[in-house]
Amino acid sequence: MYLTELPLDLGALLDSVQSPERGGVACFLGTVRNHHGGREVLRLEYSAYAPMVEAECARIVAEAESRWQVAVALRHRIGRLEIGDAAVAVVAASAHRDEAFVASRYVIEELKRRVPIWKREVYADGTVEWVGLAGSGAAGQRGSSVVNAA
Amino acid sequence: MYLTELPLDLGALLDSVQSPERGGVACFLGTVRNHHGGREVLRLEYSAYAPMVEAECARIVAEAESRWQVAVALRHRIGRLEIGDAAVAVVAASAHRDEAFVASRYVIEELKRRVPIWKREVYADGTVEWVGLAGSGAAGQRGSSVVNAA
Amino acid sequence: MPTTAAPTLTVRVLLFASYADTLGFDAVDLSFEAPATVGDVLARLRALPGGERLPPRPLCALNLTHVRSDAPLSGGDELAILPPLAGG
Amino acid sequence: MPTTAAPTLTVRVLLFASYADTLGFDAVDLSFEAPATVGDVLARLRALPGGERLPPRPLCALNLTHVRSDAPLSGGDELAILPPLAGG
Repeated sequence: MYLTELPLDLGALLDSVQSPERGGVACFLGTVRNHHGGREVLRLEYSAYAPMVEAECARIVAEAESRWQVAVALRHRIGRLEIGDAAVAVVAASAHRDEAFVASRYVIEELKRRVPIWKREVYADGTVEWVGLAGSGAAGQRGSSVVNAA
Repeated sequence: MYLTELPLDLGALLDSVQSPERGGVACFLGTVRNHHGGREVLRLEYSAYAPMVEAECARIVAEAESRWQVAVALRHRIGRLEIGDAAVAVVAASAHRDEAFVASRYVIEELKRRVPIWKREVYADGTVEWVGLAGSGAAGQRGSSVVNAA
Repeated sequence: MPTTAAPTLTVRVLLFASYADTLGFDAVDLSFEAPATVGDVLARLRALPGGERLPPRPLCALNLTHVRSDAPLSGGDELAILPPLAGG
Repeated sequence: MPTTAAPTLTVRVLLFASYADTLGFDAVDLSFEAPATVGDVLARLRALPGGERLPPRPLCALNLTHVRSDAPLSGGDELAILPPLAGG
């Protein structure tokens, strides 16, 4: 299971991939920032197309583990998150630190590019907005032209 | 203090650099492997030129924090370590995940290249050897030509 | 609502996040004369209220895999129209 | 043990790990006629029992900073001769 509604447990992810043969462990944590596009963020809510998240994350992890000699752990949290909460954690363990670094980077970049997860940011001025990455369609960088919630 | 004789506490290092502005956190853990040069390692002991470790680590962290917009935490353990124990931990937190990755990589590479720490490996066959990196002198990759302990 | 005797296929269409808000629903079954492609679903969605605000080339996933808009459909497929991703 | 009236300087020399084992000590004060360099310390060490096993160009740190063997010495300096590093 790559999705969870519970706080991410980095220690458990580390335990799941560390072994006496793998001396190099690279990790990445993505945490909720308090600002976005110049506006103050109070909290946010992640939602997902859960079955595809599971399928796509499994593909990404399999790609990394076949390209490099690594064991990869990956978890993304959904639901309501507060500032500073970890939304995503990637761990890659390898006998070679170069492979651990490269694989962890690959996994987070591919996750951002391919895994169907969305977030709604709640701003200090009371507005709420869907946030999206550029280049995924004409709706563009921000969902504000599509949705104006309150 | 960059050196410690206590087990490394990744959570404490994360807490020391995370902030609501820094949404991307890259880490690296180096742990004790159970093999080296084809031989089975039982445990090892790290020693250090402690005042220079502190000075050189401070320089490396300052270099990383001036080259990239990151906050860096770094800790190396010395003394007797068992297989699987973490010997070194690097954490780099940034508003930009690219900078977090690059800075954490820089710090671990520079530490290995510049920081005066040594390790003695205890092998399953009862022998003990100083381990060194190649290219630091004619003593070469292994200290075995210099020292044969038991 | 096929109007000919041509064979039809029905697909489950899922909308998420801002697209679900825009069109006012998050799932619908749509039927087409075979053969049909992802692009035919998008054209149908664009004709619905709010559908004109879909981007020209939204991300689409067919049975949990990313596809282009020329991908062919089979009866029983699950087609998801994905707003810009924001995971991580 | 200067043998002339030239000014002398004394430096603290530190050995670590395999080098301390090789030479049998981990610290020594050595005096030299000024001017003197790191290379002069290395030459003196090589003349000691076990010193012939030092590599041609060991890593050296003067007052906690990496230096080359042509770095000049001052009285009271701390010079460390560093075996191949193995941190991380």
